[in-house]
Amino acid sequence: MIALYLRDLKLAVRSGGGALIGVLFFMTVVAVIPFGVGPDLNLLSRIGPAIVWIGALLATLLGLDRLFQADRDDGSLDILLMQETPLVLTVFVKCLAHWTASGLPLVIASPLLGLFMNMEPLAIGAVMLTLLVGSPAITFIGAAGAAVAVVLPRGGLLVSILVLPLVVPVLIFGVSASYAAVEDPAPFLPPFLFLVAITLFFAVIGPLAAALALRNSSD
Amino acid sequence: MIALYLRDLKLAVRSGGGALIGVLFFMTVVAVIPFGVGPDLNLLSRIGPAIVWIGALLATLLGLDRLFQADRDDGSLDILLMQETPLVLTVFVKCLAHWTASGLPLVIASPLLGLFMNMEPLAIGAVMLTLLVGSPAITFIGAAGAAVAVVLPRGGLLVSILVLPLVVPVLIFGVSASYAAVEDPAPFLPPFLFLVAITLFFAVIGPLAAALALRNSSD
Amino acid sequence: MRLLADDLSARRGEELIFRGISFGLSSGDAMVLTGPNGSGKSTLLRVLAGLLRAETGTAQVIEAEGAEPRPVREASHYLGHRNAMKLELTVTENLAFWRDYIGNFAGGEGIDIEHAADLVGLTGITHLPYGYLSAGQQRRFAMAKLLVAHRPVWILDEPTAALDADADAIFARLIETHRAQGGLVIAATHQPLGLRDARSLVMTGFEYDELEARL
Amino acid sequence: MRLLADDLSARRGEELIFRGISFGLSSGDAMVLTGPNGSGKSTLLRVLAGLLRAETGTAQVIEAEGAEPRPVREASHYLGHRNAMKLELTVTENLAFWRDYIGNFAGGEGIDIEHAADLVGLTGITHLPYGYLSAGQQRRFAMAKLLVAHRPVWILDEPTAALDADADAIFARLIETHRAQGGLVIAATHQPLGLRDARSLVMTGFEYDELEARL
Amino acid sequence: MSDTSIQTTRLSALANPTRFLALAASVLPWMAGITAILFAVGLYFSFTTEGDYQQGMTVMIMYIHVPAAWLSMMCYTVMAVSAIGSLVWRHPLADVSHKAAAPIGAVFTLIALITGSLWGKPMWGTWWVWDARLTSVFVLFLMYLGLIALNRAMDDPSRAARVSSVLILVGFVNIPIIKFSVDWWNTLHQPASVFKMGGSAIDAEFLRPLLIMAIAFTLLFFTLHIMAMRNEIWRRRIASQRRLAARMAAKG
Amino acid sequence: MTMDHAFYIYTAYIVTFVLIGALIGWTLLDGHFRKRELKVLEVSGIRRRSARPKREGDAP
Ligand code: HEM
Ligand SMILES: Nc1ncnc2c1ncn2[C@@H]1O[C@H](COP(=O)(O)OP(=O)(O)OP(=O)(O)O)[C@@H](O)[C@H]1O
Ligand SMILES: Nc1ncnc2c1ncn2[C@@H]1O[C@H](COP(=O)(O)OP(=O)(O)OP(=O)(O)O)[C@@H](O)[C@H]1O
Ligand SMILES: [Mg+2]
Ligand SMILES: [Mg+2]
Repeated sequence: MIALYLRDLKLAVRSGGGALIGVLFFMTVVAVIPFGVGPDLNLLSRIGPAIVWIGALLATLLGLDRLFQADRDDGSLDILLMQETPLVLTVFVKCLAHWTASGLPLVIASPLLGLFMNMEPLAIGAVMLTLLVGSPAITFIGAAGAAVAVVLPRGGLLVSILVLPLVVPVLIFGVSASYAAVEDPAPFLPPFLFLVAITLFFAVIGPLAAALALRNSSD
Repeated sequence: MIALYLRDLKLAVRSGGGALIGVLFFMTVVAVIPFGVGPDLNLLSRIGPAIVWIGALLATLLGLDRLFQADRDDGSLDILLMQETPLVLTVFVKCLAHWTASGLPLVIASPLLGLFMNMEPLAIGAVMLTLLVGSPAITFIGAAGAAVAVVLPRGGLLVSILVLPLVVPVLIFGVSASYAAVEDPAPFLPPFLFLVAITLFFAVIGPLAAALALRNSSD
Repeated sequence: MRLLADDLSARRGEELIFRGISFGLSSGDAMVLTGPNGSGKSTLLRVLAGLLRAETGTAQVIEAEGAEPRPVREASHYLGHRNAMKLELTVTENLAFWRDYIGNFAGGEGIDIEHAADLVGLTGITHLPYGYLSAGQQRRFAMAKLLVAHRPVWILDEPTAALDADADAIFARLIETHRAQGGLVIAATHQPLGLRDARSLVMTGFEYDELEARL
Repeated sequence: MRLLADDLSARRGEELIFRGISFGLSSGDAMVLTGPNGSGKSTLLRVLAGLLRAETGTAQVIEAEGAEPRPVREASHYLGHRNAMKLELTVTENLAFWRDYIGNFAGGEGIDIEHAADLVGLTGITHLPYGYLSAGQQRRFAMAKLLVAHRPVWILDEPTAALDADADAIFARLIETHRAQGGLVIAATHQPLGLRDARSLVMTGFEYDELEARL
Repeated sequence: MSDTSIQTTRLSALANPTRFLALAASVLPWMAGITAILFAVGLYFSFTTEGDYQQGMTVMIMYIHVPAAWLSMMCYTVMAVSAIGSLVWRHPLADVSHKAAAPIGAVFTLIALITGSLWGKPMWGTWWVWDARLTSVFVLFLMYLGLIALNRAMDDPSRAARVSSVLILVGFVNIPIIKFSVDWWNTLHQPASVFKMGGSAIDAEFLRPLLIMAIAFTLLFFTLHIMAMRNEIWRRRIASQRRLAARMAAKG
Repeated sequence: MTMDHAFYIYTAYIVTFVLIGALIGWTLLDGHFRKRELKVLEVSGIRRRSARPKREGDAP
């Protein structure tokens, strides 16, 4: 399993450039919004957490659709499917590797973007924390979509469509927890704990669904 | 050439699901935004053009990296490279097909999304016009990146460094032209003409660079 | 160890490809599948490897007299048309990954990567990225993958495509060694593999007017 | 028509794979490349097809006495390890695309798609998506691609991998017909192709002590 | 013992596609007839019932909005059950069932969305707000479309069925969200009032046409669903017979 | 009670009518064409094995 994790990481670094394209896209998104909102710093800092979250969400989608497809194309998937180790576990490890390669860099880059958006330190911290906790959920849901996309030769967009509706709760709780950290009356903990719960939930459901789809789509 | 155009279109439709998918994707992205920034209609209409442009950028990027790679993997690229027809033309046609399949539907769907984002009719028109003019530029730049990605097995990094920074100006002029159409003091025409110029420039440079990269591919 | 296939049939798309195939193999046996293009050889191998669900029937291995039957896939190496190696990683990285990921099946040990490279006749180039090798070299290293992790059953789909005469001989030797150590081999092929007293199963393809779709 | 290769040499990565290969072929000739795995057969074919840049030397065709020499690639079909067909499109769509895109070379006509399917022995399944075919069926249709658009030079890299005996014979017949009509064939192979008086070029691989890196 | 075996044979008899076709042929005219009658009665009641003192005649929209909204969720539930059928028992009829239901569900959802906004304009003063109920219904609509697109993008029907089954099941989380969104998040939308602990909160005056329309919509759904399933079965038979014809021709 | 919001009500009913009408129409048409194709196949002698008339000499 560790072997699989390391291999996927190595592949992501060596061939995908995954991390960087994600971060760059993320930055592009965040850089463009101020053009829309205008130079109103107050407003910017208000919508900051939302924008950072949306950017992270969209950046994760890039490249997610190839999670299993690359393995299918060169025949590796066949062998992964044959093993005695539960397929769910294999999928889970692949998700972890993908998250490490493309989700984690976003989390690390987010404080920088928070500065761009003129957010307070507390808000930046909150966004980073919620992203750290919430972004794996996006990968896990995405894995289910990617498993479906294996049967489609170019599933890219379709995957995102199938995935995005499910991601909505993650976004809602992530953003509201970030706001709650800054605004006084609202407590931070409830939405944050909800976010944790969602991530744990999808950490189970996502790989399960992906494994089911993979088993059912091999040919 | 028409055969190539039709084939690429067919492939996009057959395997990705086609225009419907692009529009659906766009709609999901837009539907996700209000969850982040909240249902404030005023704010929505203000960031509307930026969101629509970002959605278009993302939709174009998803799948663009495979523009030549899919052809390389099944050996078609070899045959495309061997022909007497200038390679630049082939690349250009492939870009056009990609744009028709994934850019054009977005342009056509953008008014609908404008409505969702509570934008004024004038702003909607402006976004549609700028998208129509500007989105091909994204495809052309992306083509150069995709070609580099094919040539260098580890070109991932280079691609992201290459493509996104070049895309940023397109995005900025597109968005600012859309705003200029609505807000009074700023004139619409200068950024718009700039956008046209950028697109024309990349329509030449992008395929040229891509063809050059493909010819020098060494295996 | 015995491998029992019982009344296997399979569909591709909506069509039945073969029906009622049963056989039993025991340690040291080899079976060669032959038949014209499109007759269902690859399909049968994928059913055995658990990659396609059989329409009817089962395929199981029994490790020892009285042991619980297990699905064939858990005891097998599958070498299909594609090599299951990453072009971006070096040969060593690829092989090390499969060795660690697949692991050994009870009752055997995989061999060292360098040693396996020796055995397929390609010493000294394991540090190259897999994508830098010729078609035949790639295929040879895909064979080396069978050696680094032990699995008693080898399921091979046209293993010698792209191999030169030299490699054909090497390959036949590998199979014989594997059989001598109690392994089982099932291979689909169009060329003679040069195996001693292998059983053979000739696929003829289904009679088309017997086709019945599921609905 | 003549094909002239003059003093060809090529590198892969930093290493010289072969050096100083020259030959000339004229209408109706066939040349078979043989040699062990990794000896440079595919490399030579890719150099001829213009897909790899030659380190030194040129490869050209001369259509008629006194005509301007042209690069080989413009007069050639190249059939590599991969079939250059899209799994998502039907066989007809694939073939029609290549017919229209490649077009005919001066002095010949491609044949009808259905007719080509007949010739490779697979009538009646051209409406299926290419991805639904078995390995051998896919390879046969890749051969049909050579027929639907006319090119005088065929460059074939292990054309008969995955083909059954029946298809081998069909294929040999196709090549002979092509030669009889004045075509030229260059093929790399590990198996006998069954061609009448074909010339042969044995690649030996570069002597390792002759290897020179380019610094 | 003998009882259960009889039952299983009956169940499997129903699940046989050919029997299903025969059954459909005999049931469909009746269902269509009853549906038409119920619609006539329901429409009569809804046009003759007096308006609400608060909402005016706009309650009339309720008689189509609410049944359509219910049906949009029920259709998805039917699909989810069929999805389990295709994953667990791999039954071809289950495959056909959820494939055929998706477009119908999409239409009902679209009706709920449109009538809802047409009701929202006079009541809330806006066509659309991004609140939880409305957005989750919109998401449901997108999921229907996504499933339709997925089914169209794959041409091996049984594989397509199994893969979309997985997605249908994953997407099922949306249904409770739609149902309870009004309770979990405070929104503009009405909370459930027809089916509620301790009796309905709606006047019997409005309840009658609403319930009749709801039954009519439900019957309409099943009628259309059975018809669409029948069409789909025919479509697959035609496809396989065409393939067979081609192969026989190829063999000479 | 006045028909204060007649526009919205009628639009709602009309839209519903049109959408459901289209759905019904499409389903009926689809069935119609499928049935016709089945007929054509039947005429050309291609049937499901189960629907094929038993020939003499066929195993029971
Ligand atoms: C586009 C906007 C709308 C959508 C998507 C929508 C969606 C729904 C859904 C899904 C239900 C079924 C809920 C359940 O069974 O618990 C429902 C029920 C209902 N809706 Fe709407 N609705 C919309 C607008 C409106 C408006 C504007 C009104 C009236 C002011 C309204 C009044 C009702 C009522 C009274 C019910 C019945 C609640 C019950 O008794 O369970 N809706 N709607
Ligand atoms: N993409 C590449 N990059 C670098 N080196 C390569 C590449 N492809 C092949 N080589 C090297 O070039 C040499 C010749 O390879 P080539 O593919 O021409 O051999 P071949 O004669 O076709 O062998 P085979 O019979 O196995 O197909 C090999 O030693 C191989 O390692
Ligand atoms: N993915 C697929 N979907 C649908 N049908 C398929 C698929 N793959 C193969 N088939 C069909 O199944 C039949 C058997 O194919 P299979 O690959 O098992 O043949 P094979 O005996 O391995 O042939 P070959 O010698 O050419 O490799 C063929 O008629 C083919 O058209
Ligand atoms: Mg095969
Ligand atoms: Mg070679």
